[in-house]
Amino acid sequence: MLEVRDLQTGYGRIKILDGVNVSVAGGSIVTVLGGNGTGKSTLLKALSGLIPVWDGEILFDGESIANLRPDRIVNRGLIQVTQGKEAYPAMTVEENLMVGAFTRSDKQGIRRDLDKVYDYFPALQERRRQLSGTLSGGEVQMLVIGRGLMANPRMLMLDEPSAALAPQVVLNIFANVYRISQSGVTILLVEQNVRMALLLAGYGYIIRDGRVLIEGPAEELSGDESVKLSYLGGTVASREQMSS
Amino acid sequence: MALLETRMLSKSFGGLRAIQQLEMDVEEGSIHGLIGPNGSGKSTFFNLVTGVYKTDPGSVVRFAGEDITNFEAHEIGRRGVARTFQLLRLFSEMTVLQNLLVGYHTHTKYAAAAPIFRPRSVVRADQEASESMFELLSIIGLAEFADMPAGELSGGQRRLLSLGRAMAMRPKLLMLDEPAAGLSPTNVDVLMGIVLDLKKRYGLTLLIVEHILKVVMDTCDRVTVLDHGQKIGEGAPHEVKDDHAVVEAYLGKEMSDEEVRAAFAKAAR
Amino acid sequence: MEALLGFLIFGVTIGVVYGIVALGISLIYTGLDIVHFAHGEIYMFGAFLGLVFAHQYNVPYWLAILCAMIVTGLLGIVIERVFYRRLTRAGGGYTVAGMGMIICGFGMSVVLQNIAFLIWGADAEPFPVNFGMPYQIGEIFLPKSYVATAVAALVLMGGLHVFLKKTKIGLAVRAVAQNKDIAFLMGINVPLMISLIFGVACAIAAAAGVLIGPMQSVQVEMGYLMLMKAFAAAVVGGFGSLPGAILGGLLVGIFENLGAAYISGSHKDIYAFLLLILVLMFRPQGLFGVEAKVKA
Amino acid sequence: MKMFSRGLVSTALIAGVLVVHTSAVAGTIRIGATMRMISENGQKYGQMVADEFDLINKNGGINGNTIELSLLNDECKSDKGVANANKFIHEQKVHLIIGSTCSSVSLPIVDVTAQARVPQIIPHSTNAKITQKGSAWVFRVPVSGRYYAGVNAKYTGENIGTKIAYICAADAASQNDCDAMQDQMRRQFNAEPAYVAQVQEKEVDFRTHMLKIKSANVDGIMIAALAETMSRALLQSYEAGIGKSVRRIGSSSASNAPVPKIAGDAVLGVFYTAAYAAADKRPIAQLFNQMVRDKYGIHAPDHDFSQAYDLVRIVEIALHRANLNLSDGSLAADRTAIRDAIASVDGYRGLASGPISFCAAPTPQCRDGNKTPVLIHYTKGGEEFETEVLARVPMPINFGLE
Repeated sequence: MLEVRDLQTGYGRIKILDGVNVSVAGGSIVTVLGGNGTGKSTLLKALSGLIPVWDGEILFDGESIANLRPDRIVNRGLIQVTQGKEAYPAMTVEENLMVGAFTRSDKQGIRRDLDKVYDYFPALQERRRQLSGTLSGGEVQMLVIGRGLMANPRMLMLDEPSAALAPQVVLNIFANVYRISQSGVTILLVEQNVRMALLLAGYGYIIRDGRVLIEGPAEELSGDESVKLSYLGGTVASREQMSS
Repeated sequence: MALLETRMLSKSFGGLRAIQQLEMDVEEGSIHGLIGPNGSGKSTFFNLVTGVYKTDPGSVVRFAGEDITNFEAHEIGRRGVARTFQLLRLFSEMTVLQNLLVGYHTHTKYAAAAPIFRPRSVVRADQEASESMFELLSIIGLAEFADMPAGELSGGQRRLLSLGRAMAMRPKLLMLDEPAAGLSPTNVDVLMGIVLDLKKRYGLTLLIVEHILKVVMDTCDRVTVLDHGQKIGEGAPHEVKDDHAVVEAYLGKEMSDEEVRAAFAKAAR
Repeated sequence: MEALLGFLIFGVTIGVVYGIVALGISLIYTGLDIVHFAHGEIYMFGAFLGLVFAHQYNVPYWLAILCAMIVTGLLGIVIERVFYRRLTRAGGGYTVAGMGMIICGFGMSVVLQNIAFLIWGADAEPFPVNFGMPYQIGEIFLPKSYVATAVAALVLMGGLHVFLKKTKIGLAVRAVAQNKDIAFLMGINVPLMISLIFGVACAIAAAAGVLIGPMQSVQVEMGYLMLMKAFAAAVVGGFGSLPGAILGGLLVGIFENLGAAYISGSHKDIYAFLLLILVLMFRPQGLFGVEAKVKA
Repeated sequence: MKMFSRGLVSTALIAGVLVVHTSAVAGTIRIGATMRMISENGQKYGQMVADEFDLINKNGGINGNTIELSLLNDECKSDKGVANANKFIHEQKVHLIIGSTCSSVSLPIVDVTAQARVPQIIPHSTNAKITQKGSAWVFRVPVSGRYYAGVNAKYTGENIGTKIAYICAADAASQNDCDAMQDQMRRQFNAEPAYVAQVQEKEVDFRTHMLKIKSANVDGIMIAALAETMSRALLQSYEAGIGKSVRRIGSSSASNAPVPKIAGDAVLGVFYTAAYAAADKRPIAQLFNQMVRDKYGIHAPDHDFSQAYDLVRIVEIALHRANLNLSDGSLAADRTAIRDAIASVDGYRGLASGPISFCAAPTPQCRDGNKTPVLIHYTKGGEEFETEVLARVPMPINFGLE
């Protein structure tokens, strides 16, 4: 569904990604792992059209979307869910969700998806009239995922949904991501939380210094000693791992 | 004896109560960890102690027995409190040595006009400064890069430099804001080794905010856990680790891979 | 007592006008991340255009306001597309590009003033509108033009509120104002929205110009003082906050009239800034502003 | 039609005072004029001055010599005016400086011309201090402010009352008018101001003041401000509910056309003193009005125009009389000759309401040429405004100099 070939990009004159290849099959969950500053978020920005692609190709459904304007990419059903801190704090929960549905005009469909989001995240329904700035970290993360769903995506790209959240909340959010994928939405998950991401995803990439270092099925990667050694980070669900 | 004490420390932003009546003692010569989920008030605590934010009425911050509540940041710095930043905030155009000297000169007392006239005392002070800065550079392993612009250092080296710059202020209390974030485990070990070395050599007291629990558990003598601006647990690392409230709010229950997978499957049904 | 009421009425009528200009400044600030120093001239252009419609084409006053709003709004969009967009692309805020933005605003102000001078000359033009006899409540005279100004300003604010809060485009505008990248990721055509924001801000400034025309006549240099007051209003209310802009305008208007009445009328314009300093001393983020550095 | 009427005016004015002088070698008389030419009126009356000198050249010049006029805009800013004067004196080596329109500009130029020993003749500045500096090189065609205030105060105190509120704008001319009026009210009627408001030069909102003035129950309001500011104040005085029974007194700029245009009906009954009234019934005045209306599209010329016109005529007379060499070496001598010639103009009768006379001594008595203010009030507002002359008041030569 998504093919990234030899992607090169960066900010200003500084090159961040130096030839990244990633492939995501329709209906699957794929994770991209790496520590801080390895280029994970840059990859998502390039895919969403927020920064220009210097070289290489991005194909979505076989068509090139490299250097398209972000709103055009959204219109094709490729939606990025930003990090939790990037909700609109001065808007209510429901207004945030409605921004997600901006490109749509099917009132009934929007209504139905709104109910669906509230079904995934009941906490949001309780707080639908609250300003999103008053939500807890976990709730805001749920909100931005819900906002992505409101765009009726065919593929969701999530940027570190576990960042800085308590393990209990991470579990809840990952479970919901699994549920979303089961409903037919393809998922690209960018994470630092290696253990949880590999438990959720079917296939994983590990990037470092702007290149893919290792890739493979999630089961294989979680068994890989070098992965365990070098790329831990983020909050940890298991204290065994923490002290290992 | 407690080097840093807070009593009834509170801070709100509009309606948001970032720190609520926090009472905390950092013992002199200890390594004190401060942990908690994001938004629990750790950074606010740092900013209150270092004078970046003004506290709410009723709060008291004491350093080495002196009430320093709401002192200006530079006065607090002069008394011996230094910190590092999550975002390093180095002067990237300056050389490594110059970065350290900036920290050092905030500590020295001679008048601003003096460097222009350069009396002998100043020249001597400058020599001393360079010498002690080189000593510091060699401890943090950056001596060979002294004349390189800070912007050209690698990520790990920059973090070391930010540590060195804080040390250049000759602090009694060094506050580290997520020193290990984004470092590989090997580099974390190197960094913490240097921190412990510095502590021993200069008789530091350390206050560390860190997300990577291993760091906290391995190095700290005492840990305070914050949640929503309140202290929910405090004690030796192993005590905190088993504290029920801390587990609920922050650490989470232990789960095996199978249990996690089962939780996913249950959600999808 | 009657006098006090009179001062309050004056304060409110001028205050609502400060408020709607401040509203535009705030809107541009939130939407484009620039402090628009040429907004006083936009307001002046609006006033002249209103005069042209009302007196050259004999359009009824209310319609003249609307026409001036539309034309000025379009003018604003052209300015934004042709000049400001190139600069915002380079980044704003406290960068060199941000400085460039500010200078560009000043430059635009000079350019617009000179264009207006070439078209309409330096003389003040009267903007007579016959509203009929003033209302009289006891000893207080309340000219209908004041009531009209207040009503029009309220309608504008209400309209803007409904537009921003109840319409889909309004939601998109707010999204763009709060975070452009995310708005883009939600499929919103951000450049279009920015043009719209700028156009709307210019249109309401034009309305303010036409509303104040009958009170103060219309002149090429009228923008400067209004800009200063509107800035004061925007900052008092909390820069970037829309309800704050309105409230700030009212406060500035009332405060300066009461100051002129009970302290000294000689240097009325300093009261706006006195208020500004007072507010900033006790509430640096302005009355409705959000504290900039909320990070727990 | 245009040419005819203009020619007629010129002839009417020059007749009787023309003194033929045998000229030396044909040369160029250089004149520099710096004036406020920012408003529409200002530009037009600058144009008129240029046109009038052109016409003199076309009619044969001055004793065979041609006048070369250099006309600069000082925007009523003293720094620009002084720069213009220095340019005239040192670069262009002019024989005579005309200017400026604004007292604040004329005043510093007086020092410049006194030092450089260049004659300066002022078309429109009323500040009494201009001629009190004691410069032997300065002449004033308009009526000095010291006379205006006296006439205004006399009329006000005798016909309206002594309880007067003042709104004084911060520009120099208005400040001056305001102070002088208050001073005269004290001297003549022992009356203190009932209310004084200092406002900014371009104040737009006077309503608070008006409300306070209203509650002070005054007999009259003096509004001393530049034309546009004054018009707004007039309008807002009615908005605040101050009735017609309270008379509005204008400062010198009340004569400027924007006042009735902007203020509309609010200008009715406003009275002021000036050097010239368009309502003047004399044939000269009627012809002049006609000429300005036809040629410059000004509905009724104010005294800016009349004084500029009188100035050109006086300069013409003086230049005819002066014995000019006009060679490179004679610049200083020619300047002195022109000064002495202007000082010898006595009993000139033109558009001004009374005769204009100068004399040699460097005193206000000698150099404030026109001593006859005219008291005028508006009888109709708008673009097609109308005025009526209330009185012509010749003043004693020493008035206001104690």
